[in-house]
Amino acid sequence: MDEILLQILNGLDKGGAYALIALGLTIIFGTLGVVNFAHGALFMLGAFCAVAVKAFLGMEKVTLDPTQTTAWGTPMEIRQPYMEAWFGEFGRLVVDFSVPFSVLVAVPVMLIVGIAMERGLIRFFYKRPHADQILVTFGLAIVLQEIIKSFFGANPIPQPAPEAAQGMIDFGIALGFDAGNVVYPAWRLIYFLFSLAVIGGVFAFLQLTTFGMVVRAGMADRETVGLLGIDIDRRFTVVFGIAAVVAGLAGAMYTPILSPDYHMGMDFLVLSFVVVVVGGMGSLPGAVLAGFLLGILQSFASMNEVKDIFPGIDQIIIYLIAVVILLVRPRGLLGRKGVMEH
Amino acid sequence: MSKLYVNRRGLLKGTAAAGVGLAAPTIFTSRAWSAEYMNEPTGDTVTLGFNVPQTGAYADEGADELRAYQLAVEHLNGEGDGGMLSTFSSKELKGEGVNGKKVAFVTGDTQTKSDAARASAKRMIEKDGAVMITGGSSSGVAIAVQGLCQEAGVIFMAGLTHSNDTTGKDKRANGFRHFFNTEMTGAALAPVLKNNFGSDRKAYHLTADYTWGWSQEGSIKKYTEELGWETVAAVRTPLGAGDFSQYITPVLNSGADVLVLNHYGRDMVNSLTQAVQFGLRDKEVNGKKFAIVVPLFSRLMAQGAGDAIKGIFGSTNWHWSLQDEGSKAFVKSFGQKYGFPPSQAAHTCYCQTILYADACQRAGSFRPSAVGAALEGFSFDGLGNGPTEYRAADHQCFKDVLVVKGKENPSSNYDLLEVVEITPRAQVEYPAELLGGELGPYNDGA
Amino acid sequence: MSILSVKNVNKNFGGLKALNNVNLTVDAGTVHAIIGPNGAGKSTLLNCFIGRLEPDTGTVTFDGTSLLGIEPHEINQIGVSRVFQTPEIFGELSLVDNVMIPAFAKRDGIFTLNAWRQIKTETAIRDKAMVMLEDVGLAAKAGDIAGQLSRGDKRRLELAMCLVQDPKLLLLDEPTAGMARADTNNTIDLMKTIAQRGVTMVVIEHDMHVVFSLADKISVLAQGTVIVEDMPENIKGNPKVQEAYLGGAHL
Amino acid sequence: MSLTMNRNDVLLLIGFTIVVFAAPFIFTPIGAGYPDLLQKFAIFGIFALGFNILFGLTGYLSFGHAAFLGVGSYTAVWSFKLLSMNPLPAIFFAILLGGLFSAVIGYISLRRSGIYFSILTLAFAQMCYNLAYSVLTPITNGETGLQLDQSDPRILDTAAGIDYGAALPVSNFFGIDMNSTVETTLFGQTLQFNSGYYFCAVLLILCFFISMRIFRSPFGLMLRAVKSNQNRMSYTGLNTKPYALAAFIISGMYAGLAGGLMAVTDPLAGAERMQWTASGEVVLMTILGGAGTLLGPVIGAGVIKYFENIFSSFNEGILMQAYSFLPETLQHALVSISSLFVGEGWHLTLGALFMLIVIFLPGGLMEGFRRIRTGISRLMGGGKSGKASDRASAAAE
Repeated sequence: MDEILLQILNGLDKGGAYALIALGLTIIFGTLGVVNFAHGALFMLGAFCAVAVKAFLGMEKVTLDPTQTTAWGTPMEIRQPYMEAWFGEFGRLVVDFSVPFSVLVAVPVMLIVGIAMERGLIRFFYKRPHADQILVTFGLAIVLQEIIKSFFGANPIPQPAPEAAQGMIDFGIALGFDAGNVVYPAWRLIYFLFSLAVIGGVFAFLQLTTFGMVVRAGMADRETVGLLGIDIDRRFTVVFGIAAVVAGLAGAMYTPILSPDYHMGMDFLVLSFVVVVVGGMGSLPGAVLAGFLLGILQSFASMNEVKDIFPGIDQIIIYLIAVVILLVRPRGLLGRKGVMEH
Repeated sequence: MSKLYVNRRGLLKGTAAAGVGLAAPTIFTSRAWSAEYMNEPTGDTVTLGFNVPQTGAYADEGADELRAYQLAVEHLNGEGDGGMLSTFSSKELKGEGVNGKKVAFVTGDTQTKSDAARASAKRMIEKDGAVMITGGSSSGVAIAVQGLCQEAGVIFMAGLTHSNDTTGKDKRANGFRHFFNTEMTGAALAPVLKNNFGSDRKAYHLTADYTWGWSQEGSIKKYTEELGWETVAAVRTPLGAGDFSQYITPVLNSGADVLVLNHYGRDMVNSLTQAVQFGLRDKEVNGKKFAIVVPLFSRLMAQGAGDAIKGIFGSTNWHWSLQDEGSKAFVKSFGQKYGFPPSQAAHTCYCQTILYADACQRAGSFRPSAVGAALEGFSFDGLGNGPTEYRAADHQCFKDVLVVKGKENPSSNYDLLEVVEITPRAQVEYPAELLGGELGPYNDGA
Repeated sequence: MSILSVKNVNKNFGGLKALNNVNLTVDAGTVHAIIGPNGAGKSTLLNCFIGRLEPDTGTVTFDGTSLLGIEPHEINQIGVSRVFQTPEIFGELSLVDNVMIPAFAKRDGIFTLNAWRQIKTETAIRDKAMVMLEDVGLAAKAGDIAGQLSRGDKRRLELAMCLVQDPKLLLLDEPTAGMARADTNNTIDLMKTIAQRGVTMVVIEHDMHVVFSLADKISVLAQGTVIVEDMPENIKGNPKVQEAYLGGAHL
Repeated sequence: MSLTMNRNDVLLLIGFTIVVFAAPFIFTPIGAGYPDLLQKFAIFGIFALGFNILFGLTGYLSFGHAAFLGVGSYTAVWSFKLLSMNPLPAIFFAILLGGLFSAVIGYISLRRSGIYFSILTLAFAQMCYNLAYSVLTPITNGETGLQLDQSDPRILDTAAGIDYGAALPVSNFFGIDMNSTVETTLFGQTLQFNSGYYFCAVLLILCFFISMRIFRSPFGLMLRAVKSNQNRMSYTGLNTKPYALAAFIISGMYAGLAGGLMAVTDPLAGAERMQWTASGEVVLMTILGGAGTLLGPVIGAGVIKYFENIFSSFNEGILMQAYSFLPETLQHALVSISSLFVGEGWHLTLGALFMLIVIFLPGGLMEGFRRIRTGISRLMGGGKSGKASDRASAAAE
C-alpha cells in the first residue's frame, strides 16, 4: 500500500512536469495551429535560466595564491563568491536559493524569448504546411541547443534545491503509516504544488480574463474571431509568450530533479507530443489529464511486480498507452474534431 | 569455388570472378598495387584517426579525449614538454615522430551512436588514410568500431569502454584496450566495500538496461556475493530515463542497505542525484548506515552530480591526483596547456596513442599484425598506472585499479574524488577464457 | 419508374428532430427539386443518401439497393454522384487530373494498384476527361491548378467530375449558391443539357428561378417533413408552401 | 517501356544514372567521394525516395519509418548469419520484412489521420527501438548491435562449399566482395570505385525508376488525391484507405531495402537506427530536398549526410590550413569563428540550414534549383535578345 502511494506521488510529480510542457505545446497548437518542435528547447532554456542565475549569483572573485601551486605548476586560484564576500551569511543564503529566484528571472526572459520567436519566425509560418513548421522549429531547436552548448558545455550542471528543501517530508504518519514509511523529498512536493499553481494560473487566466476569453474563442474558431474585428494576431503573440513562460518555468523548477544539460529539450520533445496527442489536440484539460495519467501509469509500470509479469513494459508504457488511447478514442482523451487532422 | 578473400585495396584476386570486377581503364594509374597493408603511409607523415563524441551527451568527455590526443601528437612530434614520454619505460620514442614520419591526425564525431561512429571511422580510413583509429566513450561504439577496424584492416586502440565484451565476447585481433572493465571493477571494489561496510549487507541494484549495465551488475553481484552480501533485487532501468524516482522509491522499504547504481553518464548523474534526494545517503537500515555505490566513476559525471557524489564509493581507471612520476608529468603537461587537469578518459586516450606509437617504433612498421605483435605481452611502466601489461590472449591491459570516493571538502571543481585504495593488479587479474570470445587472426587489409 | 425511394426516414440530433418521417420518390430521368426554408432538413436528407449520415429509422433505396450502412465510395460506385454546396475538388491538382480521377474510379473500381501503368498511355480516360471539360466550358483551362479557379468554375469542374462517371443519379446541393446571375444562368443551361442526357437529378436549391426552370417535380420540406410533393406549376399556388415559407422564421 | 515515358523523364532518368555512376568523379573534389559516404548517399537516397512516396504524395507524415529501416537491417544481418553472405537473399528478406512490418503498423496507424497518425507511427517505432535495445537483445544484440561471427551457420554457403576461413566473412555478390575497391588516380585525384557502392547505385537507380513510374501512374494520381481531398475521393467512388496503406507499405519496403543495404555494405545492425531521431532524419531529408518532387529527397539525403560526415570532420588544424593564405591574426579570427560551425559545431550549421531553407525556399532545395533555372533562362533569354540586337545593329552598319 505504501508502495503504491509512493508510486502515485512519483507519478504526480512526473505528471506535473509532463502537464506543464504539454500545456504550453497544446496552447500553441490550439490557438496558432503551429507544430512547435522547438518547445522542448523552450523547456531547456527555462532550465538554463536557473543555471545562469546560479552562475551569476555564484560569481567568484579569483585571486592567485603564489605560495601554493597546482599539480601542473601554476599558482593556485583562491575563489570566493562575491555574494559571500559582500553579504556574508545572507549572501550565501541568496546563492542557496538560486533555483527559486531563477523563476523570477525565467518569467520575463521566457516571455521575451517567446515573443521574439513568434514575431521573428513563427508568424511567417501560420499558413505554411505542418511539414515546413516542423522543419523550421526543429532547426531552431538545434540552433538554440547548440548555442547553449557552446556557453555551458555538454555535461549536466548540478542545481541543488535550497538546503531548506533538500530534506524529506514524512506525511505517511498523518495517513496512519509508521514513521519513515511514506516519506517524500520536499522539493518534489514543492514541484508538484508549483505545477498545480501554474496550471491553475493558466486556466484562471484563460477563463476569467477577457483576453483569455478571446484566446479561447480564437482556439475554437479563429476566422470568426478575426471577423469580429479583434486583432487576434497581437493576442496570439502574447499567447506564444505565455506558452514559452510555462515551458520555461517547468524547466527552471525541474533543475534540482534533473541536472540540466543542453540536450534535455530533445528528450522531452517526443514525450510532450505524446502527452498532447493523448490528451487531445487543442484541449487544455486534456493535456493536463494526459500528463498526470501518463506520469502515474509510467510509475506503476516500473514497479518490480509489474515488470516481473511484463518484462520491459516500463520501456514502452508511454507509447503503448498512446496507441491504445488513440485507437479507442480517435481524438485523444478530450480532443476536438478537426484540429490537426490534416 | 576457391576461397575468395578480397580487400579494399586489393584488386580482385579471386578466380574467374575477377573479370566481373571493375577493371581500371588504362588511362588511370593505379596505386593499389604498391600497398602492402591498409593505408601504408607513403609520404613523410602517418595519419591517426581520433573518433570521439563531439555531439550528444558525451560531448564534453569527447572534447577532453581530443585534448589528450592533440597533446599526445605534440609530444610524439617533439613539441611541448614531452609529457609521459619521459617517464614511459620504453625509450624508443624520441619525439621525432614515429618510424621517421611526423604524426598527423584527423578527427570525427561518433555521436555516441554505432552507425555514426562507424561512418566516421570509415571516412578516416577510406578518405583520410588513417592507419589507426582510436577514441570513443561507450562500449557499444567501441565494439562497433573495433569490428569495423578488424574488417578494414587497421588497428583500433579503444578509448573509454568499460564493458567486458570489448576484450571478451566481442574481442578482435586488431583491437586493443587500455581501460579497465567491469570484471576488474568488481574484483577491486568488493574488498573495499567489505572493509567499509562489512560482510553482512543487502544490496539493491539499479541497472541500465543494456549490455554494459548487465555486465557491470553481473560483476558486482558475483564479487559481493562471494563476500557474503545478499542481492535483494536487481532492477533494469531504461536508458535515458531522466527521472528515476519510480525506481528509487521501491528501494526505500525493500530492506536493502546498499544501493548499487550500474549507470554511466547522464543516467548515473540523474539516478545518483535523485537517490540522494530521496534521503538514501543519510538513511539507516537494519541498524546500519545506508550506502550508495557507483561502480564506474568519472570526473565529468562527478561534476554533473555535484554534492551528491560526496562519500560515494566507486572505481576509476586513473585519477589526476595520483603522485607517481608519470601521472605528475601528464597532469603538468595537460594542465599547462589547457588550464585544468585531465580526466580519466583523456588519460587512457593519451596512453593509447603513446602505446601505439611505441609499438610501431619497436616493430619498425605500421603493419597491423606487426604492431599487434609488438603490443601483445608488452610490459611497461611510467604511464600513470604502475607496471602494466598488454595481455596477449585478449589484448586487455592489466594494471592496478583505483577505488575512489567522492570528496567531502573538494578544493576545486576538479578535485571531487579521492583515491581510497589502489587495488593491486594481481587481485583483478582473471583468466582470459573467463569472458569468452575469439581474437581471430590479424587483418592487415591487404 | 422510381429510381430513388425514401421511406419513413427519421433523424434526431440530440433532442432535435431533423427529419420526421420523410417519404420521397424520385423517378428515373427526371429532375427532382427539394426546396424548403433554412433548417428544414434538406442537407441532412441529402447526407442520408450518400453515406455521410445514417438515419435513425427508415429506408433509402436506390435502384433496388439500400444506401444505408454502406460506405460513401460504395454508394458512388453504384451510380450516385454528388455536387456539394462548397465545391469539393482536388485543389492542388490540374483540372484534367481532377476529372481523370473519377473517370479512373468509374473504370477501375474503389481500389486498383495500377502503379506500373502510366497516365500518359491512358488516352481513353484523358479524352473522356477532356470531353467533359469541353462540355462544362473549361477545356481551355485544362492544365490549370484547380484551387485557383473562380467559385463558378469550381462548381463546373465539380459537375464535370460527376458527369464523367455517367451517374445514374446526380445529387446537387445548392449548385448556384453564391454565384452571380450570369454564372447562374450558365449553370442552369448546363444542367438542362445534363438533364436532356437522361441523368436523374435531385437538386436542393434556394433560388426559385433555378428550381422552376429545371425541376420536373418539387418536394417541399418543412421542419423535417415533406409537406407537398407535386409538379412545379402546382407548387406556386399551394397554401401549405406559402405558409411554410412565409410563416417560418426565415424569409 | 521507356516509350511510354515523357521525354523529360527519360532525360532525367539518364542524367540521374550518369550522375550516380560517375559519383566518384563528381564527389571526390568536394571530399565526399569515398566509398562509405557514397554508399550512405545511395542508401539514404533510397530511404528518402520511399518516404516521399508516402509523405510527398499522400501527405501522411510518418514519424516511425526508421523502424522499417532497422527491421531491414536486422533481417539482412540474420540472413547473412543463417543463410548466405550473398546480398540477394538479404535484401529480399529485408524488403519482405519491411513490407510486413509496415503493413501491420500502417494498417493500425492509418485508422487515424493528421498528427494522430504521426504520433501512432512514432509510438510504434519507439516501442521497436526500446525493445530492440533492451528486452529483445537475444535477437538484436542490444546496444552492441547485431554482428557477424566466424561461427555463424550460413546454411546456403556451407551447402555450396564456401569457406571463409578464420576471418570474418564479407558480403559477397556471386564472387564480388561488397567491400572491394579499385583505386585509381586521375588528374591528381584518387578515385575509389567500390563494388558495394555500385551495388547500391544500381538499386538506387531502380528505385528511382520505380518511384518515377509511380509518380506518373494513375495510382500516383490517386495518392495525390488522398493528400488533396479525401472527402471528394470517397464521394468519387474511391476507397482512400487502401491507397494510403499501399503507399505506406511501398515506402516501408523501400525503407527495408535501405536497411538491408546498410547491412550489405557494413554488416552490423544497431537499435539506434530505429530511434525517433532517425525517423525524423528522413522527414528532414525529404522536406529539405523538396517533398513531392522526384529528385528532391535524394538530394536532401545527400546534403544531410554530407554535413554529418564532412562538416563534422573539420577541426582547427584543417581550418588553419584552409585559411593559411591569410595574415596570421585574420587567420586566427576566421578559424575561431568558423570552428563554431564545423567539427563539434556541425549541428549548429545543420540547424541553421534547415531554417534558412524553409524560410527562403518553401519548396525545399528543388525549388531553389527551379528558381535558378528560371533565373538563368531569363538571363539567357535576355542575353540572346541582346546578341540579336547587337547583330541587328551590326547589320545596320
